[in-house]
Amino acid sequence: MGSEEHWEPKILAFLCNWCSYAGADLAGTSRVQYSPNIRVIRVPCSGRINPLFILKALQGGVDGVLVSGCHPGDCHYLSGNYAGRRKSATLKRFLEFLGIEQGRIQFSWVSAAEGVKFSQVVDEVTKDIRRLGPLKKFKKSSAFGVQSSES
Amino acid sequence: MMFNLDKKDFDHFLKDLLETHDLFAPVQLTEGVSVFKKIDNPGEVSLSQLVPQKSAKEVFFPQSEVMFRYQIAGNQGPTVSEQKIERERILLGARPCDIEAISIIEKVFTGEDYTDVYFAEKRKRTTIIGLGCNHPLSTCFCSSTGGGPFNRAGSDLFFTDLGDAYFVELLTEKGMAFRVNKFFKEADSEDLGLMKEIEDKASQKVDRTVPVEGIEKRLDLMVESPFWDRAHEKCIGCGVCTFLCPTCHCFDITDEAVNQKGQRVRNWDSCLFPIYSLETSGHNPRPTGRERTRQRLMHKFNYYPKNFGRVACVGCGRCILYCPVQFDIREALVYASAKRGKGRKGKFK
Amino acid sequence: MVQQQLREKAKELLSNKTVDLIIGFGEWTLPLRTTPVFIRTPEGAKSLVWNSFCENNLTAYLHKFSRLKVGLVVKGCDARSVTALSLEKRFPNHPPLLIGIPCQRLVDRKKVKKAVKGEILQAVEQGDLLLVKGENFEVSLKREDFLYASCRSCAHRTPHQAHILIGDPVEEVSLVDAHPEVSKLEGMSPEERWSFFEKETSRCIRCYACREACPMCYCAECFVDSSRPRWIEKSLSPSDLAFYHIVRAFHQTGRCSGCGACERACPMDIRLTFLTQKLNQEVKDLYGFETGIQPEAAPPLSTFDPEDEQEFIK
Amino acid sequence: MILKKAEIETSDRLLRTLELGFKNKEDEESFRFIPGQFCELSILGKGEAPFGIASSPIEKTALKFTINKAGVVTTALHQIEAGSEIGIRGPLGNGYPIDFFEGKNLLVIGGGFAFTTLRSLVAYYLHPENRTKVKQITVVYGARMPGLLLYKDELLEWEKRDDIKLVTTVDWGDKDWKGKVGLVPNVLEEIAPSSENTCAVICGPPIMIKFTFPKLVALRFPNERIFTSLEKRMKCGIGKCGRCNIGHLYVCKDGPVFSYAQLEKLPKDY
Repeated sequence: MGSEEHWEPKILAFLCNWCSYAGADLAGTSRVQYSPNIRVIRVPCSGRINPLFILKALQGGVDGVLVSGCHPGDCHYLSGNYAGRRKSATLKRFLEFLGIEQGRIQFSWVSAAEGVKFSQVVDEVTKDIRRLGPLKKFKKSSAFGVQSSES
Repeated sequence: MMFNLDKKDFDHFLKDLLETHDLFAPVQLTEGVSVFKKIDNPGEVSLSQLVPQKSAKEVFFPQSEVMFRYQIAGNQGPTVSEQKIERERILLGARPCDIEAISIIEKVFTGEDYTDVYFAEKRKRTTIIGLGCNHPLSTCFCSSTGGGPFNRAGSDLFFTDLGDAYFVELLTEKGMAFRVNKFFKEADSEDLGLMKEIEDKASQKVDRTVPVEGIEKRLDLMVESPFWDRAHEKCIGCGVCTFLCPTCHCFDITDEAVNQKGQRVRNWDSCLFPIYSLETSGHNPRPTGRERTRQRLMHKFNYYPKNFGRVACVGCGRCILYCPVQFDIREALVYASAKRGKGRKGKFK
Repeated sequence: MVQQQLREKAKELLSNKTVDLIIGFGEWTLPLRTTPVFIRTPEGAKSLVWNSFCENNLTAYLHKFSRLKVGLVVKGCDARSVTALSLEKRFPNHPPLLIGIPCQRLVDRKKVKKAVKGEILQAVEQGDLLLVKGENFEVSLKREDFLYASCRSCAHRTPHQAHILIGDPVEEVSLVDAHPEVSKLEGMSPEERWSFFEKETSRCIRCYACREACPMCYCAECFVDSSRPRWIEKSLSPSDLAFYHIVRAFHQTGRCSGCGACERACPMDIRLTFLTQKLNQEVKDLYGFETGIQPEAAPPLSTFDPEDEQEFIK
Repeated sequence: MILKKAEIETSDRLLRTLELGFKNKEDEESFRFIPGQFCELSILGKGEAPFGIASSPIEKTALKFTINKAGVVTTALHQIEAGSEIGIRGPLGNGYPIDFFEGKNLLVIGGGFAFTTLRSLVAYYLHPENRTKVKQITVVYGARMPGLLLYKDELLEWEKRDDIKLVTTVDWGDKDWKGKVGLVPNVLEEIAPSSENTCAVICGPPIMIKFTFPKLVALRFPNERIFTSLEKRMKCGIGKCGRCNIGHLYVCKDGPVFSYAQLEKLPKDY
């Protein structure tokens, strides 16, 4: 976290086990460099993403979220990424409508062979979020979060 | 002791109070919605809504209240900090029903065996300025529950709106502390007469026919009555009535923590929520709306009276006004009475 | 007229035991309101009413009475909720018998209260007018000026799915193109939109009236009540309040009939329908879906099309 | 308090007995309780929950609690290691009416992990100092499976003694099981203990309590001599927060021990 001046974006990435996580692995083994701002959570499928995960992450202190899964047609579970795509599209539009800036939540298709694309996606997302600055809306104001309702 | 406070001086009066006290009063959040809140400047005070959604209980028993905070550093035990009340407090503009309700909650929170320090401390440090109700609503039935629109019980000072001024009565020792106040002028007999007139008129308006007397005994016989099978039907199980009720005082205690820091918080809870009585094993002693509705009404009109000798309802009418499906507590009482051949003839929808 | 027909029909259905219970609207103690009534006998049918104050979505009660054969009085929006619930297989045993009434759009009681000074003691409809009486006043208001926002933007007022239709179908048009608050917000900056949203939700007291009033909120355990995982805390921090309202609304995606029961139930007058209406609009834009219109179409988030829009995905 | 020792009790690993020692000597000396009382144990960040005291007042060395792993707090109590600090509030509640039991026979009926405070009660009376306070002690204790019985070592000891009659029963036995097989209420009917000058004490799951009452009534136990310790969802433990009430009584403050005579007059909210 650090102070405002030394702020570095903190980005949570949900990567599907079969494609994007393997893509990230490939980026690593191929020694492709990318921004160190992401923290990865491996999920079975991009269709597994519950919108609550994304909201909880934003509330808990990340500045942006990336969800990445298999390309259309490549889903290990045949259609998980298609189902996820609808949830993602509606959630993204809804949060933007509420005023969460465009770019805070991003989505990508990265296959197991696309180590380079993975690094590019991460760099782009990091750049976008760096431009947006720290997320202030919605984030819990402190570790305590709660103020007494009387004051 | 009786005084007159010119409304032109009202803001200055408040400003002076703010110098020395934390002041709590009704504040309008949006048109038609107000709550009791701590105020920073006199302009925030809004006395126009007779029954603000949230009652004055919030001043003594906030919806969310931090009981203590803690921090764990290294291997040392946690350091725990509690919140202290720094300044004396004033509750301004509470209506007689809300003030009555505070004494009802007080009986529970400062019982014989255990005292709730959070409530008790705030109660001790608060001076209550009551405000009479010149225009009671049709949903008000305080006169049926032992109060009235000008019931002064519990108030340290009591204000009556005379139009251009407030008629001020100092009623208790805490109230007498205000006898030297540069904005208070000696009240004359004309003021007194006007106040009496307003009081009489308002008192006549309030519904006295809600059959509260003897309800405890009648409900004793109704524990397994088929009435409950019907009464709960339209209740959707939200917490509006219990949260807005000035006498409901149930709460939940939870810990909120992030890493090494955290706090224990208590939040209002409602007996109408299934989760309220749900045990970890999955067993729920009050599994359906029937038991939960019974709990709500019985607590007010049977259980509480058994323990403390009066009903836990002050007739403010909030639960009637704000219920999404118009569950009318008055009619429930009428029904409970009519079945035994007394009071108004009841049918319950 | 409609009211009389409704009573007769209800009486008949109860007499010949087509249904065990009729859930409809009745007069009760407050002006500008009706209350849900539960009628089990043919004689009881005479307490049914129909007017512009029949604001509850009675579909919400079907979960409670799933063991009975229920006759349900529905408006267009309520009927669409029933369709949405059928798609989610909520009525395996007794699908409700729908007694539909084409809706004249409902009167927003809060709006009426704000228009007069003093307490309203009586309110009656007379044609296009609303006669409102208090202790010291009596005014007649134009009904059309006091309609619910969700009703103004409603185009499907006739419950076509109803088994019995009382009254004549009305035309399928809305008074305004879009929900007024959605349009208003779309013209704002993200900062303004967030502060509008946060200001509204900051009044929330977590009574969950919006959730309970909604027929689509029937989860056995709501995410707010879950202790493992604990998604949000139970206190009133602004962030948690926003969280609750985002998720409550988003869970309605492709399921909300736009009845507005959530907003009406709120004791703190929080604007809520703009959230679900926005989602309805999105689902229509993206997937051509409107809740409860096509009885066979799968809910949009339970299905997909390989050609779905994906420009937003890198 | 400090966790001194913890042991898993049952084969499903869901029950763990904690032995707690006081941090301050003064607290240890001022802490006095009777069997049947409970405490609120708390782990910062997780919360607080009520547990019956499983040790008996005569065991001066440590306070014991047996914890069923079910929710957030109990899971945390299963995870903490020896030496950790735990918050405690108590003793709370009324406890068993030991004055009333004086000079009578005692029939103790327990089911599952609710046996904790009953163990406290029995251990209290088996102590040489107290053994003369009651006459015959009969214990009927049931669990779903042999592996789920609590305090197995102690049960063995009790079996050896001749001043206590122990009947254990399980729903499903295994090849080594020598006790009875069947539900507690049925076993009770079978062994038909005499109600003469006897107090019955029941603690177990709500369903067991519900079915045991009529059996005891059939055995001619008067309602005033049937006692049960109830469990309800609790928060404050001191009669403020609501929720645990049964009629006008609060399980935390006026209970957890009630006589059947008392309960009969109240709504069946348990």
